[in-house]
Amino acid sequence: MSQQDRIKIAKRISKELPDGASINLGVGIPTLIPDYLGDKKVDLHSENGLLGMGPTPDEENINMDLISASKKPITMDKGACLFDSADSFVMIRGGHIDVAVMGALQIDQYGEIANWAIPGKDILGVGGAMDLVAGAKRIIIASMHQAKDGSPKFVEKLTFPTSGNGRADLLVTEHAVFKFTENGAELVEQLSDLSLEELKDITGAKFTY
Amino acid sequence: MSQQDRIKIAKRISKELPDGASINLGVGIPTLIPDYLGDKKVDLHSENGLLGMGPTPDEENINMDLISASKKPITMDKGACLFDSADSFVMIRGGHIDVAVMGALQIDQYGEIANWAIPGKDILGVGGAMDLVAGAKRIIIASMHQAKDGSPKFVEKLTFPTSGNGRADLLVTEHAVFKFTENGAELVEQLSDLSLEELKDITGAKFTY
Amino acid sequence: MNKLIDKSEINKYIKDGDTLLVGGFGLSGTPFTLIDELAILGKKELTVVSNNLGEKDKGLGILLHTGSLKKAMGSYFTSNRDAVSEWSKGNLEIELIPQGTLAERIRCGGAGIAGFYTKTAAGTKLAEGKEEKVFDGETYILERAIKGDVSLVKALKADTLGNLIYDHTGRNFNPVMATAGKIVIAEVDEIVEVGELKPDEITTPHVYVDYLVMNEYEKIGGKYVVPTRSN
Amino acid sequence: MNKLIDKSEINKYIKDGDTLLVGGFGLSGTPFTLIDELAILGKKELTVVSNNLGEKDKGLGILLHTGSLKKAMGSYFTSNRDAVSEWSKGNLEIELIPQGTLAERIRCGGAGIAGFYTKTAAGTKLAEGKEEKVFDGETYILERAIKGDVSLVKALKADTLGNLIYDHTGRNFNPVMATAGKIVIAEVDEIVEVGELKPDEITTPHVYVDYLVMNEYEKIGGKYVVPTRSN
Repeated sequence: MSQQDRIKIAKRISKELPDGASINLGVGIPTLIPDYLGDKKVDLHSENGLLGMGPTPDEENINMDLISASKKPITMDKGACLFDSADSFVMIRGGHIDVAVMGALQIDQYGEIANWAIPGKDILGVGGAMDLVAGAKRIIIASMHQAKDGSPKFVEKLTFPTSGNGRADLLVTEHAVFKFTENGAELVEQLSDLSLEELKDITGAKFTY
Repeated sequence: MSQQDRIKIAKRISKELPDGASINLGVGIPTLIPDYLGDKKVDLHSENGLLGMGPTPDEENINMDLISASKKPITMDKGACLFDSADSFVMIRGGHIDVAVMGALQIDQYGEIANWAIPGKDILGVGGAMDLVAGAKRIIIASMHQAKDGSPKFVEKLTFPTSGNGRADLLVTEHAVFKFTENGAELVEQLSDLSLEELKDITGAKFTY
Repeated sequence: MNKLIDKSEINKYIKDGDTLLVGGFGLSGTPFTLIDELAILGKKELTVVSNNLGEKDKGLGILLHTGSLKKAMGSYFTSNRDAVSEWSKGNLEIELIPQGTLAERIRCGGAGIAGFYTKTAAGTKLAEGKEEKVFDGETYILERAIKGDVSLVKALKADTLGNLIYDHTGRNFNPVMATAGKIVIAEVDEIVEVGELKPDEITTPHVYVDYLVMNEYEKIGGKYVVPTRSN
Repeated sequence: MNKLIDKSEINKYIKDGDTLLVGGFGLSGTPFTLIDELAILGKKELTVVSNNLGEKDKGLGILLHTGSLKKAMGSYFTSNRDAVSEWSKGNLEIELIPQGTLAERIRCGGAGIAGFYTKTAAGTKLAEGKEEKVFDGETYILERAIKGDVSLVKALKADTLGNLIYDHTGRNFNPVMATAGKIVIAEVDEIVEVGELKPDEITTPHVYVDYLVMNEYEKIGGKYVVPTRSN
């Protein structure tokens, strides 16, 4: 999982984010996205109670009561607003976040997402993942194409526990972009020099192209 | 229904209100109470989004966006706070208002209240009455002892539509104070020169004494 | 991204038969200019969700004269005798809802919550036909979320992004309504630059607000006064 | 009416076996002084409702070393490996709750609402055993209110009445928890005179707050630093 691949994914997703959109970025690859937005102004939402998250502060301006959902010190953009956790999830669950970008452990060919628990391992953390899956207007999955052991993460049917009934709209890996419709997955764009056959070989899901 | 009787009721109820309590006052007799609190400082709650309602402003300080639930211009006490209607009813329904003082069309001998609708008449207004009946920690009914036609308002069983499953804790009329326990109504104090028999004659409810 | 539109543009966003969530308690926190425009546009068959229908000839009360309303959902209609009279004549459906239940149903509509169990009104005529469930020995009734096609709210100030603050108790139902409409139009007295409203004081975050319309009423002696019509 | 008490007095209000609602997200907005006092008092069999159990040896994390906890209800425990290890050893029950559901369940606890229907977690392992209901073709699950015996919250400032304001995202779960405890104790950095907090900026109205305790941690370089113990 090279940093170059991670950046490729972040850059590609940043093209999907409309100017002025409210965005929730999950941990991992999604956190790289703000560096590639160029002139676009988006409003970053943080589950712990902020819309309008700005960049990391200088050391002397750190306030550990102004942090991101990843518990890192942050700043506020102009026009930012603060609220409590209940109101923060009114925004998420009520469909007021335009795009949620999140990682996944698995995603199936209909866009069903598994991103919180691995079978056989302790299940002790879920955070806001299920709320975002249930509520965000549009869900983009940022993920490496394969797991560390080389097995496909983009599968025909989830074997990991589902994150809910919400479905992803788009999947971006280092090799390709897939979009999800009622009919299943569709290859939108290839992002590496893999042939179509090679791409199919490392993908568990069926997709049209 | 003399003003003197109304004031007598308001005065008697004001003795029931502890210093520092949060109080919601309904329309009618309860609105007279603030004049008889003496040195006591209570926090008056207004359903439309204020805790810490102060007295009526001078003409030049009226703001019709700072009004009571009766839609009259008001002021704010020191320490007052503003909130929206949903949060206002979190406070009411969640049991955070110490005392609600309200009028009643009827009240039965177990403290069940009818204060929003008259049988056979149009039912087009309820306001916050049912929320208060359901949620206030303590409910005091301020009422004339009899209806205008001389019929008892304090009855064995309601004939008017109930305001809910909540029960009054105290009833204060121009003639008497009754408290409600699991066993029914108990005469606590007489406030007029009626004999006990005369009081019973104009009361529909059974009560102990 | 400036959300300011001319009041006449609301014609594009409101259709006959829509459900409108309209802020205000009595006349306080009422979007008068937007309501006037609704009357001018002659929209029909509207369902209006609002605590009350303004007062006689004021605020939402004027829509009773233009035959715009099919149904009203709110907590208190008896303070406008036109509402009572239209209802008696069969011209207006009314759904009476306890005030706290009304506020919470709208909040749920904006919060992705389909329904909730409340003690309020359990055992009363207003609970008839509603599902009951006992929790810890007490009876609760199921109340369902209310959503609107369009919300018309009234704020004191907006910034150009659409963040809103309210004027004292003019806040009332406006913040919850701003979360629960597919389209949200806020009438405001003033629009300030982004950054002038502090992150802590913003009551309605701008994600909820689609359009801003200037209030044309002037506040004199603490009351909004009908503008001299220029059109 | 001054609500200020010495931290040691919380001993009177918290019993073994109590359910405590404790504010904070990560370590932000955490009532450190009250948690330290809980550890000193040696309370047992507590159920703690909090987004997470602090971090290793910090915040609620210290209660894992004092054997104070029977159960934790929250959304994220994996960031404190002591929590994971105590759970593996069977010393700690954990109820995992999606973050938004956690916040809303607590809000309902304070709001007189017994339960609500949410889409979140429907169809997942976390919905097992929960009642389902279909609204408009979508499946929702019934989530029940959470109430506490005692809420321990952290605010930036209080006035002497007990009105509270919070420090940026240190707000998080604190305002809802302040509504949902039978007894509510707020740890604050500063207490100001009544009138210094403006009616519009007060986040938690004083009716929710029973007692105030001074925070003994000093904020240095933006982080709260453990006080040099005088006792």
